[in-house]
Amino acid sequence: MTEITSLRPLAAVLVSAAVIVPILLSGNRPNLRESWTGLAALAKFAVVASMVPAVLAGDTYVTDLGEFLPGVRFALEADALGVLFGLLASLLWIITSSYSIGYMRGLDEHNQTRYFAAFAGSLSAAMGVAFASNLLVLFVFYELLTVATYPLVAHDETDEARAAGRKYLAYTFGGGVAVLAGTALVYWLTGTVAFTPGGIEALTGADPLFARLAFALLAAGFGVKAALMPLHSWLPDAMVAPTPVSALLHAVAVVKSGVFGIARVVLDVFGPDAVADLGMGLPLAAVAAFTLIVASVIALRQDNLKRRLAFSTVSQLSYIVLGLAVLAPTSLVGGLLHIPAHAFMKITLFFAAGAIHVETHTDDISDMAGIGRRMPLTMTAFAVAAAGMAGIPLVAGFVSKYFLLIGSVSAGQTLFAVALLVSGVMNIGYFWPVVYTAFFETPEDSDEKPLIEGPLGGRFAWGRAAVAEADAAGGDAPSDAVADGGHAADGHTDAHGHGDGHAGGWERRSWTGGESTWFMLGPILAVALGSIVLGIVPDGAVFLRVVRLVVAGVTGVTV
Amino acid sequence: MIAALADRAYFVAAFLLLGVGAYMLIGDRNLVKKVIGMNVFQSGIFLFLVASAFVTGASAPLLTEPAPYVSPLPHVLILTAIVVGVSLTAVALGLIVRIYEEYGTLRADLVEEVGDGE
Amino acid sequence: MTPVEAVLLVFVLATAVATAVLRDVLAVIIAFAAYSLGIAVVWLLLRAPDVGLTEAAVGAGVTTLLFLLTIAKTVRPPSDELFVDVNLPALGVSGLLVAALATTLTALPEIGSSSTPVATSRVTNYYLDNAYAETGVENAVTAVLAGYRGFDTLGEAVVVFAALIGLLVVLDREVLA
Amino acid sequence: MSDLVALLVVVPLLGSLVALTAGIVRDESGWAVALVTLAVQAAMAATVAWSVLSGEAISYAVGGFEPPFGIELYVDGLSAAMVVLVPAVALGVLAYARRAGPRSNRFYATYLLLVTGLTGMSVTGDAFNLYVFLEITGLTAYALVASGDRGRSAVAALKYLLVGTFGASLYLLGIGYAYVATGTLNMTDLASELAAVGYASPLVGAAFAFVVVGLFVKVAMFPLHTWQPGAYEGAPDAVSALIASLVSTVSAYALVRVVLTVFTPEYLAAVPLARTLLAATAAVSIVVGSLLAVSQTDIKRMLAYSSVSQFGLIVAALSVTNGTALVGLAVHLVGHAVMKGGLFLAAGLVSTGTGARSVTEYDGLAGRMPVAAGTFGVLVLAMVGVPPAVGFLGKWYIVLGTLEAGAWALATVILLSTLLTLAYFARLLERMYFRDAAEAAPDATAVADGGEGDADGVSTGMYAAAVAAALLAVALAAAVPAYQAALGPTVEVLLP
Repeated sequence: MTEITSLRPLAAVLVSAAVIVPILLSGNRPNLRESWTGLAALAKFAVVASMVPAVLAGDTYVTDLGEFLPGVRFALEADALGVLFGLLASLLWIITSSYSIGYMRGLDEHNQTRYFAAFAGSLSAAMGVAFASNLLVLFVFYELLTVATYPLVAHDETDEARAAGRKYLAYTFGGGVAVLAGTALVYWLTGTVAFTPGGIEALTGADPLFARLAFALLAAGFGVKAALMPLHSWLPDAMVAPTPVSALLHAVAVVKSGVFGIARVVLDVFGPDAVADLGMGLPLAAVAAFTLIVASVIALRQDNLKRRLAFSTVSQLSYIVLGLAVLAPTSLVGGLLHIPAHAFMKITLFFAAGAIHVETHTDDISDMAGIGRRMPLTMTAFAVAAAGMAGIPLVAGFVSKYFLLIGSVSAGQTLFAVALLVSGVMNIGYFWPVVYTAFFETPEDSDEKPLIEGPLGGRFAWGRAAVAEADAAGGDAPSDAVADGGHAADGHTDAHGHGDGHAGGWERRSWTGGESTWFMLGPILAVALGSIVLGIVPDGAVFLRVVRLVVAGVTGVTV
Repeated sequence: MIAALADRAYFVAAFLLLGVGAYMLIGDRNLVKKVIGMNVFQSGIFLFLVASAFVTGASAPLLTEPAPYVSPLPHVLILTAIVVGVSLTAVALGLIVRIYEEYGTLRADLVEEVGDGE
Repeated sequence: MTPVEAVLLVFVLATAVATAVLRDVLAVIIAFAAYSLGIAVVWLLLRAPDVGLTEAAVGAGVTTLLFLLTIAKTVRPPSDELFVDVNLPALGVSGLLVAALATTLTALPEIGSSSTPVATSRVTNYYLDNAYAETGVENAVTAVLAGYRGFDTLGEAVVVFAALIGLLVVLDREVLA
Repeated sequence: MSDLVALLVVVPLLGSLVALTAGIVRDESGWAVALVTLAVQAAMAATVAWSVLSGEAISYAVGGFEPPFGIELYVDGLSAAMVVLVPAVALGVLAYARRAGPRSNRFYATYLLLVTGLTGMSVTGDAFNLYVFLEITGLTAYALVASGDRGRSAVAALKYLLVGTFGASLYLLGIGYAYVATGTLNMTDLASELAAVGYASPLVGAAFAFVVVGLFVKVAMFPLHTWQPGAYEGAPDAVSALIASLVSTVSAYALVRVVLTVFTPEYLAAVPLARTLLAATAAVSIVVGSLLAVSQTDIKRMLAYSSVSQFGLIVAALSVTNGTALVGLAVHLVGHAVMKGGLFLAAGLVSTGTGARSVTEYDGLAGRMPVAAGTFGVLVLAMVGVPPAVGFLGKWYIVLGTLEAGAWALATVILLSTLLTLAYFARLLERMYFRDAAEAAPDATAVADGGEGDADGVSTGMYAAAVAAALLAVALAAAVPAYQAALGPTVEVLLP
């Protein structure tokens, strides 16, 4: 294992920060502005991907920017764990960028410039979290991530959004304070905060009381963003954000930065052995198990689709934390692998929910009867991802949960294995009704429901796109698409007849609508496909190899 | 105890002056009297310091007089402090004149009320 | 403690209390002028002639004049009552201050003792021994003022200067231009 | 070389005289005089600071009279920061004041005298000399507050004068006690003499109490802060920025200097009550200052209470007396000066550009004045302690210092102060960016920057000063490691 001095980790962080200014300056020219986003996304992914081969070979890339504090370098380091997160976030950003464009234009959202700028900033911060070489640098980017995502949460500028923004800031900065306190304790105990695979040695000799306190503070602080109960309540509220934000940030970048922080703490600050010695693994696992069960129960009761997905996120994140907290090598693999697995699946679900919102302005599950006929591809993708969430084989979720289960059982933590299984059942419990409502309820029931009165141009546009997509997929969609196209044509006049608020939206989208929907449907299918690839050939995708490398590096055990 | 008081009568007087000055500074509603209180307070400190320099039977620190002398340093400090005090008083009174021009009163409580209501 | 000193201190304290309790501002200013004169005499008794002269000129003279000018420019609130109402919170605060000060009383050296730290300090003795030799000024106070602590005196001049232009700023006047 | 130290004080004094007399020849010539004077002073300050930070502390006997008989000027790593900070901030505010005013020559003469006083406080090594400069600073600050043309400026100034003089007088009384106990006034001489007298002596205790409480008034610690909100609110914007940035800062420096150099850490170790006085006041100020800030509707008053809270952090760092906390103290002292000064400048920009002075009037500011709102936003986040801004680093060292000292309660309060700060600043962010102004167009896609000249009376210089403060608030963080290293010898002297 060698350290390669390189500017690549820095470039990965800065590339999206660098486009913020061009984005702000080209606010009046949307196409140019979105090109910047796309360019940055591709460049970022390219940079991260370029580091993968060497990282898989056991090397790390390091950018050292000089001394930050005595004994603490301000350095970025792309090691295996960092690349896992970085690769995931940058890959999904490309897809989300495309989706964002469709979504934001589809809804004719206000202040899109700020949105794209903040989005780019968030990605920079997330990449910084991934490549931070020590706790303090991690903290820096962790806080910047909070700042960068706040405008996205409060984007709507409604009372609800502002309240959610306030809550978001209060929770995450509160978590930041705990992280800072924990970091300060670690620094005070050991004189260093650098990540060391297997843990900082000096911590094992430190006063166990303070070491426990430091661990608790760090776990709680990162636990806020990881939405561990009872620190989770910002997450469902944050769902007022535009859907791409919910999808990438509140299913991937932000919440996973919390999980990632916990992973760093467990693996590279304390080390699994020290965590076990301090007796901190069990309480953390217990919190995670509690969260994953209770969040599942709450999810069952949510009618708003995005809120249901949010509680699902709360629950699924705890799978990862549980995997980390059980400390057995297999469970570590399961937990870490669940980071990309959950990301792909949950982003699919959110994309689908967002597409429904844009197309039909429908947010509640009870209003979605028969929506599968209107949006078959979207809802098929949704069903696939939902199945994966529940741990059904051939989708990504199965593999990670398999490792988690094996790990829990082999570590003798049968109770946690049971919790995992129960939660898996409940996953089916809260996703199946959505799928059922979408596909198996008759559309006649919902004739009077808002989705019929919704903006119709979107459906028209969807029809066109669906044909294109369906051709590629070779499925049985064409007949549906044609039928929908017909409806759309009828609805067109209808909308004009009503002359309500949606009519304006229709007019505007009639000429960008096709593009808009293509921008959304493509990403949905891509991420759904990703979920399946991860489920069928986990070894083929790079993530499992990276995860194995991480765990082998930390524990010395090859899983 | 009485002897201790008598031996330190100047200090006792200084403390009482500080008390009187502080009372006026804090408690009086008339702005001019507050400034007078400030002066009394400061002269209490002056008394404290000059008294500390005093030596029974000693001469003023004019080196033409016979030794011993009282310590010259506190006198120097007080000379400076007196001038500082007068300067502060002058500025304070200037402010008071302006406040009167604006508000037509010298009552601290009324001025504050008007000030907040603006 | 001579009877003269005792009477003088009582006079000073009485005039100070008078400034505090009298309601009529002009009466207060007169009481304050009397107070300043009393203090000036105290300085003389304490062998501080320079301070006494300054006090008489500045305290009793300039300051009183400033106060009189102020009430001439503003108002002398008419009043039927002789005394002000007692402000209990302020009385409490100043009472606490005096009480706190009183706790240090016995630790303070006796007045007039020749063995106090002030009298015996090397700084004091250095001035008394070397001031004339080093500065050629016979008044040790002047020597220290202008020589050893000349920087303070510079500061003092700055304070006066600051007060003058401060007054210009405060009263929004241009005197020089 | 060392004559430069005395010149640091003399140059702005001469500049002040020139500014006043230049007024006879030509109106409104004071600004140029102040610019030249401060530029010269800043250059000299940089030279002095460089020599101190790269070498050793400078001790200078004024007039050749050796301390403790004469007055000593003393510049170590801590005062070096103040020496540079004072002219630097004064220059920045000057850029702002050119358009914003006041413009009279007497104003700039007073301005330079304030700089004289602050510089004097920063370099003096004599306890009574500190009093003299404290009063120069105070007197000029009172006058500057009153230079606002509103009636309440005069009221605020008089209140400031009365309370400020009370504080300075208490300081003098404390020094009087110390003098009565020891017979000397030089700071380092006092330290050894006080130790010889014995820390248990009531005289030493009284000296400590009065000196510290007197300076608490000047620093504006709760509950002695009462002069501050009115003074900051009543003063013209440029003056608020200057005073908020420098006066409390240099007073806090004086407090640190007196506590560490005159009384020494041994005194705090020997008299736990003294340490408790510092720590308790700090904790109360942090919490209550924040709570009062939350309840304010006027921006400048809110910023004033924020200062009460932030200086609580400084005093908290002082109370634990270790090297780490001292570094944090110095960093936060400078960082806070830059951030708070910048915030007042930004608030001034906003009130000049839109007339908004209250929290609710900041609604939708991002659309109306994007650059001002952005500046304000960056400074607010820096103040909250978002890394890597300098506000974070100060807090980090202070927290670490309190941990080293085992002051758990204090560490907790300091950490939570982040959230308290957030409590009053987050609502501003929200109002600026996520609410529409009552009268402004709702779809303000004016994020494309059009800052300059989008409001009458807002000059480029005003923008430049505020933006520079915001940039500095972030960039200063990079200088912290070097400053920390350079502070090493100073820490060794102060905390043996």
